[in-house]
Amino acid sequence: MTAAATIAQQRPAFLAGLLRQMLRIRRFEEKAAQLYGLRKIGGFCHLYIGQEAVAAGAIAAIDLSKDYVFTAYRDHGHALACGAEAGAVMAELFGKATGCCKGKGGSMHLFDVAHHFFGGNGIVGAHVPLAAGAALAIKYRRLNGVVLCFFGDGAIHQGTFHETLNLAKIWNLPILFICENNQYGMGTFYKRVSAVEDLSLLGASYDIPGRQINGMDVLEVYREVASAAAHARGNGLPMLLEARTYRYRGHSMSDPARYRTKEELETYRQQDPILMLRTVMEREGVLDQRTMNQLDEQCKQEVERAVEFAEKSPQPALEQRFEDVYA
Amino acid sequence: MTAAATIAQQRPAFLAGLLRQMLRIRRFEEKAAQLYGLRKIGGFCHLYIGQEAVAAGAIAAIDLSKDYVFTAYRDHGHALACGAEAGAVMAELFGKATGCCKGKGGSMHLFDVAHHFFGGNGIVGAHVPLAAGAALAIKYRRLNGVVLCFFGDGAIHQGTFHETLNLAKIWNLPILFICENNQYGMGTFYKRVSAVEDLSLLGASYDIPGRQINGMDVLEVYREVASAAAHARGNGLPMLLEARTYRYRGHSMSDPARYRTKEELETYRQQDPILMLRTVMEREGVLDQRTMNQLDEQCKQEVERAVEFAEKSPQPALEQRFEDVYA
Amino acid sequence: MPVITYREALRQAIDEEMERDDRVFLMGEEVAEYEGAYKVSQGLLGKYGPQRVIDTPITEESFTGVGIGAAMLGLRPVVEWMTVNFGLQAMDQIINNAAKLRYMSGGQITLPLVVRGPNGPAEWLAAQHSQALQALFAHVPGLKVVAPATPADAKGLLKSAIRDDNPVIFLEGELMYAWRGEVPQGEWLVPLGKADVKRAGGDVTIITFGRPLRAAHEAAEQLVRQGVEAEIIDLRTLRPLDEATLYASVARTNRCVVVDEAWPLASVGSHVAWLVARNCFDDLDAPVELVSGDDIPMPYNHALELAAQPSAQKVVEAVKKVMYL
Amino acid sequence: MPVITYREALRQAIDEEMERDDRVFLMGEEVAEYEGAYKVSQGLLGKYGPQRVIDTPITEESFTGVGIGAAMLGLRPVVEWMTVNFGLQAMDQIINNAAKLRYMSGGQITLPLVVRGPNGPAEWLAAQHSQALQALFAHVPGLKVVAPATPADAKGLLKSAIRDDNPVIFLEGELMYAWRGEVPQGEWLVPLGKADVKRAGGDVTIITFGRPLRAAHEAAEQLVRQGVEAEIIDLRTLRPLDEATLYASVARTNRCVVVDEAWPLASVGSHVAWLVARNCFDDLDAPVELVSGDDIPMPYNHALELAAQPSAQKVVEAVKKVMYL
Ligand SMILES: Cc1ncc(C[n+]2csc(CCOP(=O)(O)OP(=O)(O)O)c2C)c(N)n1
Ligand SMILES: Cc1ncc(C[n+]2csc(CCOP(=O)(O)OP(=O)(O)O)c2C)c(N)n1
Ligand SMILES: [Mg+2]
Ligand SMILES: [Mg+2]
Repeated sequence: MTAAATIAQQRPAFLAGLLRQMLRIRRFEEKAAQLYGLRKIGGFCHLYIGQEAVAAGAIAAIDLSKDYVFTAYRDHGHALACGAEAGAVMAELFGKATGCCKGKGGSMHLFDVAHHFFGGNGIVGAHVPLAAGAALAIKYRRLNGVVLCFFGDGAIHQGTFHETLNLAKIWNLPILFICENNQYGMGTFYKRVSAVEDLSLLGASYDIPGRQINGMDVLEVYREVASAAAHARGNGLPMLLEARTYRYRGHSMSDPARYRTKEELETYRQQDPILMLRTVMEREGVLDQRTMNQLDEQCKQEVERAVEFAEKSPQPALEQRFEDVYA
Repeated sequence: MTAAATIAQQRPAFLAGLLRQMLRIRRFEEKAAQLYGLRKIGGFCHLYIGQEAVAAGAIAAIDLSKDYVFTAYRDHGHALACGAEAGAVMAELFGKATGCCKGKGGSMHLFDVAHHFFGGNGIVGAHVPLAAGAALAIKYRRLNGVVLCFFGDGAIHQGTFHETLNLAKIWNLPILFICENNQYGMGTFYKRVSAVEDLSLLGASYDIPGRQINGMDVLEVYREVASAAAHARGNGLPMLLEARTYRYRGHSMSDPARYRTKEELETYRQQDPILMLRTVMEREGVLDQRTMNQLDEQCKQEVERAVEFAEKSPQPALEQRFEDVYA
Repeated sequence: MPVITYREALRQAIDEEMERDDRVFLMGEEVAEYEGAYKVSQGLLGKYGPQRVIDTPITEESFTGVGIGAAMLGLRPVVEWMTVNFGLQAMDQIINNAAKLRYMSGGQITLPLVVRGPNGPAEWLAAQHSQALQALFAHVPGLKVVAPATPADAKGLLKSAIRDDNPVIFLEGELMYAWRGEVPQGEWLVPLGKADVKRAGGDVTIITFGRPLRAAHEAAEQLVRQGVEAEIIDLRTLRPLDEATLYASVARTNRCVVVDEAWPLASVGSHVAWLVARNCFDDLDAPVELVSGDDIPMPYNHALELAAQPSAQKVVEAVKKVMYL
Repeated sequence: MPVITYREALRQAIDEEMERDDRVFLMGEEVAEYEGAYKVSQGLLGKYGPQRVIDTPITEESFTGVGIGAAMLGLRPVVEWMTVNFGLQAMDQIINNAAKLRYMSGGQITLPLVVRGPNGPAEWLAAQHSQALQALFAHVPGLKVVAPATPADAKGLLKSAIRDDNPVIFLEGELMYAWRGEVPQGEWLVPLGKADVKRAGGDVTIITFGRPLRAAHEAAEQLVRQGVEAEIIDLRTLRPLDEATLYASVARTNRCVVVDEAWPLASVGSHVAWLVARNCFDDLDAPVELVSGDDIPMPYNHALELAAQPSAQKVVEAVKKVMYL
């Protein structure tokens, strides 16, 4: 069989995998919103609905046996895409002892070190240098890995972005900076706080190539990240990708999102990442309604099981709060 | 008389003024070095020798009745060019009560608020947002002034640079960012720590035009700053100028500067800013050896008087250390 | 007197001072169009326009520095940190610039600046968003540090802070914004640097500030049932400290408990505890006790985070200890 | 035993640990080609090459974060801050990341990181360059904080810090780098978290750490002439504090003076003073005195800056006070 034929044969499974990942995240987030309403989850809870193609496409394009992922507080999707158990993530949102961080980290601070998911960070811009440090470690140990560093359109103005991109370039670090431009940093439309509209330009000061990509199109995200990762891996050529995307919900559960119109939201819903991939798959004849329903049902069931696990899990004992401060 | 004729008539005095300013700074710094050797001055003492054209040319191009100057710790030249009394600056270096900061600020933290010289700052990059704040105040009060913010090639990688340039652009602040690229940040050749060689490119991320200018040529500095200031004033169009220059001495008095060759230093001495202006003036027939000697003598005498003033001035009383903490 | 929230009291203070003095302006993330992450600035953009109510990008280090620079030229900025946790990105600006510029310039520079925002734990926010960071600011000469615990103090102290010619770090509390209380209308100034006796009592002095004032009051009520009358002193200003009020009280009660929700080591709480121990040495019948936050990052789990904070019960226990009950 | 400088002792520690464990590397401004602003890293680039001795641009916030990130993946970075004053730009990385990542991840992450550099006043450097900032770090759970006062401790503690699996803030002193003392060759470990009795005496306990240890020794010598034998305890580690050693001493001497060159309010010094006051309440014959730095930004003038710092004379006076002499 030719290589092309092999790829063609593998393509249906590959597409189904992406679809499943996005559906899984979507259903997880919808359930989290519900449970937040029921006060099972508290604090800030930043949903990823609408942006699923970015985490799903990008993380599918790397090899987590040697690669690493860092992101900010809107992190449920990235954790799941890295392979975190839905149950462990849901239990974490509940603050349970069985949560992936024993109920100590919560929604904004998910970690799954076994799957090379290194957070989850509540401080805007603060994880960007951490990701570069991971890339430095990879290079130091000659491990041939690459680091994906996700952050928002709001984070790009932080000093850490500037400092870290310069470091990444002068040290030739294997890292991809992926700006998830979902148009808003909290209530702020990104153009209001940026001197330039095309955020991918912000690599130029560091001689780091920048590309705008369609963050609603999981296949484009996959392709672009795969190619950039191949470039960065080994060669230590960092890159800046601006994934244009949108969050359907408010910034966090408490934000009514009055700063945007229904029409704007509707426009993006028309390009829904799940819908887009579904259309491609139907066109290619590798998805029918029944399979779609099955897939969706599986995801819903996975999330249901996760909720059940979280519900039934014990609270951490009060004395456990004194653990994990020091090694 | 035509405008052109007026300018032609004023030119000799104008050129002599620039020459005098540079000579004054040069002689002041040479004396400071001597006095440091005699332990009259202590701590860090960063000399401006070689860079005089930048402060002298730039500050001559603005109007300090409404404009403002901020710089870092290599600040003697800027303070003098803004009109600070040589005696008050020297006394400050001595730590005397008559110093421009009552002996509390010292070499790195000169201030002369009456002359709109707002420091002097010992923390690399930390004054950049302060300067933008001053520009905001000018705009807020509709005062039609402009702010010059000087900083080094080492400072340009700091996060504050990135954050502040973005702010300056989105708020249309009347500010010029002047990077004095003297090739080294302490012992570090600037190309070793910068992803790009042309630092004026670093304005592009903020849609701020950047220009490289010859920082050894006081007339070029004057012209460029005058034109950029006219642009920034009122219109609130910030600009980034990279003034290519060189420091003849080590980073501070304790640095033997082994990281560079004698040949490199010699190359720059050939383009000495004082020498360059002298050559222009001689070519235009507005300076002869005798006038030059006179000018130099005047500057030396001014510096001598400054030293005498500093020597004779009293130490601050010990209890004065408790003053000026709060207003 | 009208009963309003702590949030409204702050808003009144800013509004009145902006009305009174056009050098006063407000700057921070989401303060204008979004009307404040915690709605302190609601209505201000509409009233004063975008020149005086300024949205910033997420750049704490620089917009704090911009506030300092604007104050150097005589404006009177009120800089909002969405929470004080994020202000850690601006520590260099606060400690190396705001606290030092007047001194280093030999008094040439005056910095009429207020930096304010919610400090201390909220709920379910975990370690990075639930820190009571007052010690980091109170440690530093050149700053003033204020932490009001009631709506009336919030208004009166914020107005004084805005009129003060020094950099003032003004610490609010996310969980306090909805607290209600009587607040005088119009001109109402509470001086900086003055502690306040919030409850009179002769048996023990409880010294606190900020949100734990509630726990102290609850504790005092519980203690009444056991025949103990607690005096509660609210420091209100952490720098400069009003020491005289503390000593006068302890000289009468001979017992003292300090409550500070921060981590204990090198805290305002332990400092005040030492001050009392030293200056009331002959008056004290028991060691000064400190009720602090647990010496751990804040856990996310709600039960754990509550357990990690001062509570009425912990205050009662500490009082019993100093009373040998 | 060889007599070497504090600087050489630090260098030995780094060198030996780099030799022993290839996960250890050094990173900071001017550490490689310039061989260190204070020459601590002299010779290391030549020996280990640019992959393990890494020069950085002037970007404290990010290269500190890079160190944290590298430690997350199991390297053991030694990050140098040219001085701790500049580390204020990295406070967010230290407090929100280094101190919290292990806890927030429920113990998944281990951070074997050392951040080191000179802390405290040097000479003629004025307010921004002359700060003793230990309190800002010691306040924060999740960090360890070390401040050696002798060459032997410098080496032994730095080796232990590098081997420790937690983020350690390691505070040196510009004016101490040239201090000389006996230092064991090769394997020499001083455990973190253990105070050290640097001088035995039965009349008064002087507790200090870092550079003021010298003033304490001088004071002790002066006091001998007046018949007073001072015990000097060097804390060495500020977090976690070795309280037991302090209490055991004060139980014998019944008097205590704490010396800390930082500003007094919310300092390690006043915290330790309160701890002793509380836990030795029945033993103490006098209030615990604190000799601190003046509560002001550091002035440039040399006479003024000396006056603003703890001195042997100030320590003697404080001892006389607690002895009612
Ligand atoms: C340093 C800092 N400042 C402010 C905040 C509060 N905050 C949390 S999220 C956010 C907006 C970030 O927007 P963006 O980077 O676009 O990410 P998105 O929420 O769109 O995913 C802000 C201001 C914070 N967490 N950290
Ligand atoms: C934040 C910070 N980090 C480090 C230093 C130490 N330091 C002082 S000057 C300097 C080099 C700055 O170089 P550059 O900006 O090029 O200015 P130049 O000295 O050449 O005028 C360094 C690293 C400092 N003062 N502040
Ligand atoms: Mg966004
Ligand atoms: Mg330079």
